[in-house]
Amino acid sequence: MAANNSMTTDQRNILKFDPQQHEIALATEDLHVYYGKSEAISEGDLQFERYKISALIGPSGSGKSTYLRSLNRMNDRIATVKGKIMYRGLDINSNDIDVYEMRRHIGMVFQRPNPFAKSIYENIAFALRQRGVNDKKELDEIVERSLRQAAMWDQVKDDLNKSALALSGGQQQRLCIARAIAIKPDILLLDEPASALDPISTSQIEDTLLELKQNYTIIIVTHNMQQAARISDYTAFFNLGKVLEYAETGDIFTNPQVDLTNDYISGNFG
Amino acid sequence: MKKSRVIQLLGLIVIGVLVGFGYTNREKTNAGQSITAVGSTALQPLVEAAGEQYSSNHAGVFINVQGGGSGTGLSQIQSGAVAIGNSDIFAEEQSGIQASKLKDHRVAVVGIAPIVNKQVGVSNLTQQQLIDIFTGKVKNWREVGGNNLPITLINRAQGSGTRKTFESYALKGHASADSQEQDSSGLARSIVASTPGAISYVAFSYLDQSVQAVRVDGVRPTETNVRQNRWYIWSYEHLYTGQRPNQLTKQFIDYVLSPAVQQKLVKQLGYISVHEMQVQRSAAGKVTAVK
Amino acid sequence: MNAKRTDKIATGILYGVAALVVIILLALLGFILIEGVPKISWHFLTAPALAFEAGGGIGIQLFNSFYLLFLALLISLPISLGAGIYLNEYAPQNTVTSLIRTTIEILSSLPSVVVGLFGYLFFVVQFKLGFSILSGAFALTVFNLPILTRSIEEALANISDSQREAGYALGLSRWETVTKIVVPAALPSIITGIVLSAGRIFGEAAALIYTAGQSAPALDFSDWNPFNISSPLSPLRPAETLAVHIWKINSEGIMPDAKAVSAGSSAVLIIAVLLFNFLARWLGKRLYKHLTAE
Amino acid sequence: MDKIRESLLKKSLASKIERRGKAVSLFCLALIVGVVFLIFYFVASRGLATFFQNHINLWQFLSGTEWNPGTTGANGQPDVGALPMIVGSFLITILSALIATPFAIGTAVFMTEISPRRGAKVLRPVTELLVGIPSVVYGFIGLQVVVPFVRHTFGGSGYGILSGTFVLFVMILPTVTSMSADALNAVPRYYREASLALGATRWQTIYKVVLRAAIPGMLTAIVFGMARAFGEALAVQMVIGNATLLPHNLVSPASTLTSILTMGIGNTVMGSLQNNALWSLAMILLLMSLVFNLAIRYIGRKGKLNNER
Repeated sequence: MAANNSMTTDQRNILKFDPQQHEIALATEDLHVYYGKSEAISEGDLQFERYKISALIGPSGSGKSTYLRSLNRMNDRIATVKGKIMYRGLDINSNDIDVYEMRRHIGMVFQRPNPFAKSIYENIAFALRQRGVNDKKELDEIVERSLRQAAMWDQVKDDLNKSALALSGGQQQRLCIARAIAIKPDILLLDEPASALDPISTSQIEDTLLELKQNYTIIIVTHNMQQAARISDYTAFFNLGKVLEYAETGDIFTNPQVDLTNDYISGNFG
Repeated sequence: MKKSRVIQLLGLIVIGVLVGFGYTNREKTNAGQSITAVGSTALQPLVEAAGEQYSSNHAGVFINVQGGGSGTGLSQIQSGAVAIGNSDIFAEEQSGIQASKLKDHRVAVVGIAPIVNKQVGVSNLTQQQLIDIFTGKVKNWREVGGNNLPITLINRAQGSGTRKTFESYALKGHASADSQEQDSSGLARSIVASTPGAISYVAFSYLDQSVQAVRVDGVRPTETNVRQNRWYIWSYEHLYTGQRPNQLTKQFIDYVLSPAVQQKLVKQLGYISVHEMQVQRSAAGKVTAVK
Repeated sequence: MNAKRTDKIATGILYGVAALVVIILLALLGFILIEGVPKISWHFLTAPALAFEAGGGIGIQLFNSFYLLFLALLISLPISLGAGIYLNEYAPQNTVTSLIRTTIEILSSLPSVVVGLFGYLFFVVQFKLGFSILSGAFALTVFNLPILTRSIEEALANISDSQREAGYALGLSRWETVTKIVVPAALPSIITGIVLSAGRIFGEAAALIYTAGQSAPALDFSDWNPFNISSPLSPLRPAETLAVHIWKINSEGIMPDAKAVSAGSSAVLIIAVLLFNFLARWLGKRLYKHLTAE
Repeated sequence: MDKIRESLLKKSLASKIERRGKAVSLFCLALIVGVVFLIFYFVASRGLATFFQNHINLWQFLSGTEWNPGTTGANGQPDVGALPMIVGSFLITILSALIATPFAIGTAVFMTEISPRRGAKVLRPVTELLVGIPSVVYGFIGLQVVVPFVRHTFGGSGYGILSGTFVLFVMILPTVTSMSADALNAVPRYYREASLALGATRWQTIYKVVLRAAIPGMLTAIVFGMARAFGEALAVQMVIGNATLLPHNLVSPASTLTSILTMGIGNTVMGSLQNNALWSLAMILLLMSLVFNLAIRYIGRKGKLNNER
């Protein structure tokens, strides 16, 4: 199906939730992101349902990562973000919001595993301690629980004092997830968390995410369409800084409404 | 966080207590009992040694001696920042100093002798020859009866006491020609020792086997000759104070002038005791007999 | 053919030049050590200097050098750490920042005599601290600040941004992220920088002649109360350091063994600087290992 | 639920820490900048007094050859001609840089291009060690070795520009070498590979490609070495002879700004003309280090532009 540009750019199909039936955890309204003068996100309004996994897919450079990083304002220093990001009835993209507090509720895991150059235990306990959790027992408990949730407790329980940098890539990434959930965020943003990992580690991470979904709202950027199909409930397709389609994952992969989405998931471009 | 806070706090308290303990237990006796002497590096060893002896005799008194040069000593005493200003020269000779506001205590005499490299082959010069050499009129040792060697002048730094004395008394006030300068006796001596044809001048205490001391008009540079002013290239070492020095300062200067220092330390350091001088000399260079 | 021959000749010349430089540098080290090491003894390292007799040591000067180094680092480290953090983490990329950077570079290339004279005018005269350890420590701080700031800034810049992002994503402030994550991760190179700058401070003389003074009064090593002026810890006593001592005995020394003392002191100074260098390497490697793997 | 909402609208602990931390670090930076300005202010206030209080003509100061601030010269003004020192300082700096440059670059090329392994194992550590050797020690060696050597080989007293040059040459050699090596290492590997692949010999690659690309970095290294040489005081003072004469040959005693400065400052009285004149010398030193700095910046910027093009 030859893409007709003037046609396809007008084609959009964005899912809107009925607030009565779906609890919305996070939503963006009229969001625009600029790097200097060039606009990186021009149309990117999505709603994310609570306790679901939403996947953002699209070709590289489509703006999906930029979008994700804007959600907890990680882009503040390098980009200008305009528009509203609604969380619990508040626009968290406003100056009244305490960014640091906000990020404790909207956590993030990055593409490359980035454990601190500290012990495994400290990687998790550190941020808690900064916020006044000092009780050794409580810390032990949280560390164990987080590592269990990230499905790595059994592998590392005897090595908690070893440097995190000695772990394998997959383990490091799961440690980063454990670290992110240790502070009990509401929402977890993941930026291609498995792209640097081997298939086995990838599937372990996917299992972990499916577990976590019971307690967390998860938004994940992935370039791996099979991954999106396997784990997500909703999928958004980004292209050239715009969301073209947002729907239930099953619908998008079986019956895309927008031609470009179809092209992309059938591997015709991207 | 909390635990480390507690440890930090404890550490601070311990340090605080230690400092407080130290402060209350400091030797109170010497709290107001220290004097500072600043200035001439040539005089520094003498005052330092005297100060140490004085402190060991008078428990709780501390004499703080610092170098910096005669100019520093005089300007510091003039501004009242210190108790004693050590100087190699008369305050009157130093520009920028109002000598009338200071009180002079001459504590020692230092003789200065011309020295030449051993290959020069000269051990006696007339004063006129000396002046000719230093003003650059004579350029080869042959002209004053030595070997055929070009003359290399090694002067002391401008403003240094030794140079002022030498120019005033050995050169009769003639300024010496521009030449190498060294700001220290040790360097001047070692340069003369190692440079064929070199001539310089140092205090008697620096005379040794490595260089040839020169007689002037047949007079030997000896302490006896200085005492009688037959050797006239000498100067006083001064401790300057304000017009009204405090009690401790006065006592210390008295101590420096006492036989305990004059007979021993002054000699050990190669100075000549002021008490043994048979003449005295004013800032203007006028010599009168003592007694 | 021609090109090949040129290549051979050039390579030969380069070998020669490199060998010559190595020879010069090793001869330098060798000369100092051969001249000086035989003079070093326990007595020499601990005894006080004697003004006009042979057999003096460098005990007080050595102590002064270390104490001064300690104080100077104590003052300059927090300041340069703060400045390094600001420059690397906060400073926006604009003309003001680049102007500030230039200013710091100017400070780092100031002749140490000028720093010493400034110290004399400002700390000794203006603040009436006299020729004292404190004046010397401040002068050394001025001398050390730019070097240390730059090495800390570089160390911080070498830490990947992903570490910072990890901190931000946990809701930590930038300051917390920098001080608790980035600085510890950069610690190996920061320590290396500190120890190397310590070596430079240790050997500095020109900045100290008119600040810490040229005299080393006898110290009472049984009295560790910093408020007593004869105590080794007293910050207000004049303190000639080892480097100043070498300069002074070469110029003023009337002790008969001045040459020997000077050679011995030079050797001690070189050995200390060498030790600092090895320490820096060793500590840096050690810490790095400790951080990356147990 | 509401708790989270509220906490989002309040200033969190992290924000407070952040604000405090930022202020503290900014203060540290301001302190350093403040020190620089203070130094400039103090040195300038003393150094300019020579011209404004003592009414010395600036041109006379820069071009006069008689330095004797205590006495009055033929023109009725004190003799404060700084030319001999200025010439001495420049001569010694340029000469030592001239000698050091080929050695430093040769060694750096050897270290990075010819024998990187030996370079990393032996040369690098040795040069870096030598960067840390205190300047008094260089002075001491100069006195013991260089001065007698110069005297025996070139005649004269041994004290003079030549001895100073040798001492400074050895002193700045490690600095210039290790900075040049850094510059060479920064040349991308594919430059060399491309050149070698085109059939160039190693020397042609080094000479035509690597050295060309590294020129700005190496110039920076040389200027940096010159700045060090220009400001060096004690080592030079010990070997140059300290005569305030225009040097008429390389083995006659001469003086530099720094040597006259360190020698004289203790012998003069604060506020007097003699003292002010010395501060004027310090001011020249300060201005020169400014010039060297600007030169380094300029070279650096130009190098960047060239590489980008």
